Amino acid sequence: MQLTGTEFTKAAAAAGNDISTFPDFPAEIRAPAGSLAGVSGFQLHFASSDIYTPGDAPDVLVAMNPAALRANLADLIENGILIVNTGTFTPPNLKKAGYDSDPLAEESLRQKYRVHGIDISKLTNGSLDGTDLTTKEKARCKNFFALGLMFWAYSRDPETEISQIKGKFGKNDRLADANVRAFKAGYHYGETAEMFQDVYRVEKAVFQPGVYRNITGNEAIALGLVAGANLAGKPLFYSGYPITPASSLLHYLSHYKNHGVTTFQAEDEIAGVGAAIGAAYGGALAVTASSGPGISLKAEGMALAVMTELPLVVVSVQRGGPSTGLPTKTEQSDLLQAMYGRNGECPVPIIAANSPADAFDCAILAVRLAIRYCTPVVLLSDGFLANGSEPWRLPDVDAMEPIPVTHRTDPAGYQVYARNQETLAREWVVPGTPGLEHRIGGLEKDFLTGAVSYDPINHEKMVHIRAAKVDGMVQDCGPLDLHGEDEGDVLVIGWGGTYGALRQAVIRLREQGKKVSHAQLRWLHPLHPDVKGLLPRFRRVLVPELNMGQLSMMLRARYLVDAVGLNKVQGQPFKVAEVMKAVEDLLVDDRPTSIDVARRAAR
Amino acid sequence: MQLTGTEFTKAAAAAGNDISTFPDFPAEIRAPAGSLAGVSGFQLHFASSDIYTPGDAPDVLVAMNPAALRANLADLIENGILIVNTGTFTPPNLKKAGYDSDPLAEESLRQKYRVHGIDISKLTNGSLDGTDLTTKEKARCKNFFALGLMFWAYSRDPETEISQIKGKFGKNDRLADANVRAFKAGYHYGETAEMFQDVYRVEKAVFQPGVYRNITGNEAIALGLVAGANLAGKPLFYSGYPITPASSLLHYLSHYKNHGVTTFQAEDEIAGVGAAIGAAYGGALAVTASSGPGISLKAEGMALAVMTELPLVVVSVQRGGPSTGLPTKTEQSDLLQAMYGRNGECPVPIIAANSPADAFDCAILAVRLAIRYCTPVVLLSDGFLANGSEPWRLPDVDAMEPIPVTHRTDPAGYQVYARNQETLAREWVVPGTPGLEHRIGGLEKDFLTGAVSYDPINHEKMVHIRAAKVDGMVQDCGPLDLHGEDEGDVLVIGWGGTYGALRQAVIRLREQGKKVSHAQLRWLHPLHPDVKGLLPRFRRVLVPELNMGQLSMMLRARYLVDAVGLNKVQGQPFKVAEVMKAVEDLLVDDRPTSIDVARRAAR
Amino acid sequence: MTPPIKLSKKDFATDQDVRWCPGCGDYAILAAVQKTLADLGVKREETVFVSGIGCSSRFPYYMNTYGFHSIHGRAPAIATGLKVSRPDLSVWVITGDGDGLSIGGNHLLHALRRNVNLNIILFNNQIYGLTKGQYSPTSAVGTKAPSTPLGSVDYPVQPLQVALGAGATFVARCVDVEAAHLGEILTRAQAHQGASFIEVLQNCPVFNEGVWDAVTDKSTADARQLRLKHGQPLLFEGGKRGIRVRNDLVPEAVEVGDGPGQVPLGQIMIHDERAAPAFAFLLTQLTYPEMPIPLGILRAVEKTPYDQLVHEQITAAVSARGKGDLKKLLHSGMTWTVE
Amino acid sequence: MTPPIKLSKKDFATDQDVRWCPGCGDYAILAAVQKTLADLGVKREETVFVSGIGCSSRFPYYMNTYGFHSIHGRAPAIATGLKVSRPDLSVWVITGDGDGLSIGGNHLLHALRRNVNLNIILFNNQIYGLTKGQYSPTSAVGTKAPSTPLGSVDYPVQPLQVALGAGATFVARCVDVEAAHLGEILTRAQAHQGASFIEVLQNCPVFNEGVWDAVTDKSTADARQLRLKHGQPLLFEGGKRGIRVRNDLVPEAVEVGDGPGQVPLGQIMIHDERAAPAFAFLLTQLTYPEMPIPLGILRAVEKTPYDQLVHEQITAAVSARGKGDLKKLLHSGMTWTVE
Ligand SMILES: Cc1ncc(C[n+]2csc(CCOP(=O)(O)OP(=O)(O)O)c2C)c(N)n1
Ligand SMILES: Cc1ncc(C[n+]2csc(CCOP(=O)(O)OP(=O)(O)O)c2C)c(N)n1
Ligand code: SF4
Ligand code: SF4
Ligand SMILES: [Mg+2]
Ligand SMILES: [Mg+2]
Repeated sequence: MQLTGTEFTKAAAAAGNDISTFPDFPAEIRAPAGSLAGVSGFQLHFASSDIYTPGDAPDVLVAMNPAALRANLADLIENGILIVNTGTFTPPNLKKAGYDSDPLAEESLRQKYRVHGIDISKLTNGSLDGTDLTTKEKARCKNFFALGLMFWAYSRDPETEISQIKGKFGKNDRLADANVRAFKAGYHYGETAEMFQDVYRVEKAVFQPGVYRNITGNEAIALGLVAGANLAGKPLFYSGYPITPASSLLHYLSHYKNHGVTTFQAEDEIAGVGAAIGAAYGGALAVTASSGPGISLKAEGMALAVMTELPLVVVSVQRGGPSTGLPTKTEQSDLLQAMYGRNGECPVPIIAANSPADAFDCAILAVRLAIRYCTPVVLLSDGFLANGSEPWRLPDVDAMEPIPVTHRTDPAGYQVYARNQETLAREWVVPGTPGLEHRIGGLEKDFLTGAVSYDPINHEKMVHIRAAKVDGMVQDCGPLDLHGEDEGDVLVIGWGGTYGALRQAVIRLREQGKKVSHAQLRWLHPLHPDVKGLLPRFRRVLVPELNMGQLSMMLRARYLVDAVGLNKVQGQPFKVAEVMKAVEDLLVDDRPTSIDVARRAAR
Repeated sequence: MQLTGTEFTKAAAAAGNDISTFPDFPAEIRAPAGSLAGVSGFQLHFASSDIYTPGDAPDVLVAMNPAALRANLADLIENGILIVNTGTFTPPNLKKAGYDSDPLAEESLRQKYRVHGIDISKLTNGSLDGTDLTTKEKARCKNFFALGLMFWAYSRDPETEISQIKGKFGKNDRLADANVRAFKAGYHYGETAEMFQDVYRVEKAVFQPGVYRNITGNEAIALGLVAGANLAGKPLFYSGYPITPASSLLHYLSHYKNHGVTTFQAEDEIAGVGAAIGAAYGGALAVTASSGPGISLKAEGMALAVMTELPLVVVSVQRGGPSTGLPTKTEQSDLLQAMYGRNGECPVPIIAANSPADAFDCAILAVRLAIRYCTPVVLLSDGFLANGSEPWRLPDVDAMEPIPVTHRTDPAGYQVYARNQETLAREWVVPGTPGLEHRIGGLEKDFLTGAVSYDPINHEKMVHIRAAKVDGMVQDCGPLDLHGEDEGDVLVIGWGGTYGALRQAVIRLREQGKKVSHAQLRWLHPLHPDVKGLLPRFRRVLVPELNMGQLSMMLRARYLVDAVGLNKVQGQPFKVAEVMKAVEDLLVDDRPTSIDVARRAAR
Repeated sequence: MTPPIKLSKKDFATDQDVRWCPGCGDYAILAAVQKTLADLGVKREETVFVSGIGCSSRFPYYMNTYGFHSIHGRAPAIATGLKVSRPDLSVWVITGDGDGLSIGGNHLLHALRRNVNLNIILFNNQIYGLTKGQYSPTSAVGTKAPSTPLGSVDYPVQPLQVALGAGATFVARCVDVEAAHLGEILTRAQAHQGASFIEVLQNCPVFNEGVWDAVTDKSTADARQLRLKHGQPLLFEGGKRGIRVRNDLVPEAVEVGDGPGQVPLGQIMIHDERAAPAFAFLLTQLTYPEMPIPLGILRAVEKTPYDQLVHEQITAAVSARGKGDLKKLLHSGMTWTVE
Repeated sequence: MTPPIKLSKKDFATDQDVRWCPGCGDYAILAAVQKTLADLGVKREETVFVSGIGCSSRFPYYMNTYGFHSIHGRAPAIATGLKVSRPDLSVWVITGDGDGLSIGGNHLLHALRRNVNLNIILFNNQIYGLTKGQYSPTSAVGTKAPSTPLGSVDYPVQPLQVALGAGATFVARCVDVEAAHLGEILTRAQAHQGASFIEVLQNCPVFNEGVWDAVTDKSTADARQLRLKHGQPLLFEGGKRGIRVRNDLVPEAVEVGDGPGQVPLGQIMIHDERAAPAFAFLLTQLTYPEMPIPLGILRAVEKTPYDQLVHEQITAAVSARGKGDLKKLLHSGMTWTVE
């Protein structure tokens, strides 16, 4: 289904719709087709108004087999359209999906949804009669049949897709031809059978003028890193060890060798951060990335970068935890690991991307901070952003602010840990510079000479300096992303990939006249300086997070604000309705101190 | 000096004094003698009243060379006794210590302290005339000369020490003889020269009746683990990788093989926790320990133990950080690493020992919790406790409460993740049990069967269960260690090795009539349930920590209490006076929200 | 006591759906292991499979024994702790070329050098299967993979050389689909006291289809595989060719016979599992296409396993000092009494 | 341009007090490295020493070059990143038997197999010096140390075997106090393009005094050391004895000569640095007391270093596709315009 979804997304984008996708694929490479574990979903939301999430409950569900039906049916809105590939509803498949009897036979299903049973398998096969395809190859075409069906349903132009398919399969035009046939068959089937009562037509959303492309979070980070390196005039050195959902960063970047990008597939995450530190010491723009347990393994190396004060970008693409957890699911549960997951007082700046396109800007910001403050920086993303996509207005490359880099070359008076007074950054002196030979390492440093020091007062001073350096970055925070008034009944405050759901929920609530505002934090450490003043100006503060309350804890500790968490830990993004409901509860009831999506979902 | 200090400690103990020691040794194995880095100090506090810390500013300082003088002089109380080995105050040594001129020649020194210059080197040498010792061997005896001097000064019985020395050096009676000679020479020198104006005599402190021995924190943990294993009827499997200051746990335990203890020196910390997990799965009482960066490396393994819900004790003996930091110095800066240093929502119970002797009880408690709740448990200690010692009243082994262990053997109805309703522990089924074969791992588990599950609601349920299991341990917390009334002006609340300084400061303040109480938390996660009610009953809450405010953050976040931190990050324990001063400031001034020992110390 | 019921291969299968891709070499290995354990009559409850992370590492879910699907690369460490604390169990480690040689190389090295009594099977498909096909430390130079669109430039390691470098006492190589041969080797590994290391050449039809075909293809196997048999000359192609080692230790593939240009059988190297490790190392140098590749047991020597030594030491300590008494232990050192 | 001033050994020393214990073998190694670099006329600013943690890893503080005293076991990884991003620098790795073979074994393995152009010196004192004397992965069985009061039971690894197992292209062994020989090997290592691995037998007088005496003692060195010289027969004891390799690949120490019971020189194995690795592996099997131990370069073969291949690939990509243009990159894929 991934392919189908991607194709549809492109088509929607081309039609000028605002799009937002959220592929939800299983952990197994190829779980047995038809089993519950093998269900591969692709949720796509498109509309003519600005949209921020891949859509809550879908309006249409295409279930290619019983397992897909079972896994996703609960999400479909009441009275929604349910398209089912009846050709797969065989007794063995039903059993694999855990059905005792055929759910399609149940009256209740038809009462609740507008069910369309279609033997897509057979129809697809039929469409390919006379070709020399094997049975397997034929079977693979059925997703294109489904895609065709949806194209018809949503009044999309089939021709764009047909040329896309041809482009995609390239030289292998046997397959291109087959898929086009299947696609057309699906499209025509919809048309001919007049299956759907309402045919959706999504009007162009209002967009800022410009050139757009569709982009996923990981693509955006990869491009942002290249751009950052470019702005700094530095070669990019990226080292990482494959791990879902961070791997594709390495994949994308490995294609950019002609941009002076070096990618290093390390033997593990420890070597990944180690090699990046070595490259940073050598003067490259060094980046490493991972997810969950991989970030845990980088802790010791990150601490070394803190102590040696070297520029380094660490991208943490969060996934469901703890332990190996749910590798392919999204979660925001590694914020505190980024804050505190190292020994000693070991502060690093932390910023978080809030949408796939925003990830591009955040990557550049991370590069800028790393270089300007000579420090490791954590950039948080998550599985939802990494694989989800949205239209991205291409920035004007020439207008981008350069990232100044200076490498001292003057030996006179050089002190290894002397600092820039504005940023508290030490100087980035690179090997190869005559007369500036020096030694650094992980033992505590003299605040000036950088020599090893066990002096008690010096140690405390250094602990304070390292903290002050991060705290001082508030000067770079820029304006806070606040939607709505700076006072009111409820402030919804979030961070990272929940942006879309939160913003949309607040927009809708405000349309209903509710005094609700929304701030989405890009800066987690240091926290944006405006947050402090903002919090007390609302009667209640709601902190929706895909964790058990991590930002919430930071806000409560720091500002002693009785923030209420809306916490969902299901490996899934928020639905707009969930957020709206929580705000509404808070508007009428002052009591709750934490709201639990699970309780409702489990009802 | 370490040897001298140890011997003196023993003697004080034998004389019935309450003792508390804090060896402060350099990171280098053998830093060049005479250099600042090579200063080896040993601070010893003894008194006839209950004491809790190794003493703030010492009354007497014995400086064996210029570097020792320079490093420690600032600590000596005004008008204190300063004994200096003048034989080492040579120009090269002065230069090594960074002195431009001889400090002993300065009048100011003599005005401030009662200075006793003694050529201990020469005197020691002299005492050994006629022996066949090499010059090096002779030089080594000078510490015993100093010890003899102090024995005289504090009216200690020299005979106990003489027999100790003989016992210590055993067969090598050439050296025993030499050291006894030097010791006696020192003792006699003090006596003959009548050097000291006041001769201290410390009376027996009031102790609970019982048999006592002197114990360091690491010894106590080692013994506590053996006791815990014993109470559980389990073999102890300890695996670790050497690291200061945790290494001696491995050393001690490796001597207890005949107690059924297996020690495994792993290839690194990751293998250390890995092997422990394997042993836990096999049914052993599994323990691993490390410090700072070594604990970072164990994060992924600990998370696996959380997910697989296996009993495991992880001892974190904190040291100065971040990174390699100050390996031989003490700090409390790894609390938040223990809380949050793993990916995902990954809660583990955390307890902290507050004195060397208390570490014994805590080790048993850690074992008890690990087994009762089938969970990894973190036991926090620190360098101060690890190497410091105090008299320990030996517990009555027969009266200790056994730790019940059940391994299910009945296959009927077995569900791998079914839970005990009281503790939420799953059953600890060990390989070798017929009919109960099952598979576990790091992917999210079905809440009942333990099979891999990507189900959203199940995931959230499991996240909640794991949290609830830890929170539920409040039932095991026992009474809170509160000194003073449960309301008043200032509550001093601390955790871990600061216990002595905090308790003594509060005792003294209360003697002055101040309305101050002190609670020392053994339970950090979950927090003791009484804390919630206690906090609002004080006008101010002071949280002294050897970090930048880690418990403080937890208390503020959880209870929205405006707790003030007293933060010292100098690799050194609190001095009683520092704590008293902070409380006094708070009593008169309501404003400060954090107090900084450094600012004062740097004055 | 009722006599133990002889278990069948099926008794070693679990009720879990096997989730590997259709055609994956892992299926054959699973079947061979299940069959061998049944044939050997081992007890399910005394058998534990410990794995890391990877497609191959899903193995324990499909074995109806005790099983631990742990974290990436750490299985040898976990298995060491288990075996040392429970020497009565039969402990197997399942790992991949990524799990065992990339992130987990160090633990593998140490389990082998300590000679812990484990049976370690490394599924070598020269690729990271689970994470969708990146090249691995065993991938050939030039491997085009998602992270190396222009081809990899890292030189690969040979798993068997790593094992020999670590001082492994049992080192073998098999092919996924040769069930009978695999069964033989597994049987020997299970009997071996100490760490047994088996590299299985495994096909990943999805990301590395046919990477071993050149040597595993049945039609050419005869010429490209060297079946190792202890005490027998190194012969292949039905005995027509063999391996001779030159004086400078360079192995040559030669025609065997007494004719012109042929080498008499007497000059063909005799395989010796118990030889010093340089011999086995020399065998690992035989690589396709220049040479037939050796399959079977390269090395098998006796050396008391680590877990046994640990327990002997504990037993000796107990008999020397008596079984530890907690009260005595606490009271040791200098004590004093307060009344 | 002023002609470069020739630096002396002293120019490579820093102003830091050297903090090793009196008598530590590390002093001699430091002196030899300083002298060699001076002799080679390398530039201080183009030289970087990267180390892990341990007594030996303090080394960079005493070298007046660029230096990085990193974290335990990770120096090879850090050095790899540095060298790959800065091939113009001469990068040295200093590690110990604990740092390099215990916690850092995997990174060492991968730096060697990738053949990164680093010079790696492993100080082997068979002990963890810095943490006060625990046994290490190279300690002999039975080592009594703080963590093994009854003696260790772990079998040691041989650093050179690990290196060969990883496919190292330059493998050598020296003794701390033999400055001239050490200098020669360091010079060769510096010239070698690729990863050079040198094990230095180092004495730790505090925790493992005399552990190498049996082979390093000057008075018996002749009989117990085998000096390797490329192209020369493996002779020792002033040429009176030599190493012959039997047909079954077992090396024997024999009397050389034409008399009775003696073996003619022609049968003595000729040392070949460029031989296949099994030859070097065979040399590592020569261990005291049965055999003299080999010192010098066991293996030195040419293989393009990893860092060079990485840059060749980048250069090729640039010439194939043109130097990357950021604007074009951002605009690639399907774009559309909103007016
Ligand atoms: C700490 C950590 N890093 C990375 C990963 C991602 N990961 C899982 S399996 C794997 C590689 C598996 O390769 P291999 O061992 O060869 O197994 P295969 O799938 O080929 O059988 C990687 C990189 C992980 N799960 N955990
Ligand atoms: C992560 C981590 N684990 C453990 C340590 C403690 N440690 C420092 S050096 C060392 C061993 C050093 O041994 P070796 O490499 O042989 O060096 P030597 O001191 O003998 O020269 C250990 C265990 C550490 N610093 N960091
Ligand atoms: S990806 Fe490859 S190794 Fe993994 S299950 Fe599929 S075929 Fe097997
Ligand atoms: S402990 Fe040993 S290795 Fe370390 S400095 Fe001292 S003598 Fe050298
Ligand atoms: Mg693989
Ligand atoms: Mg060592």
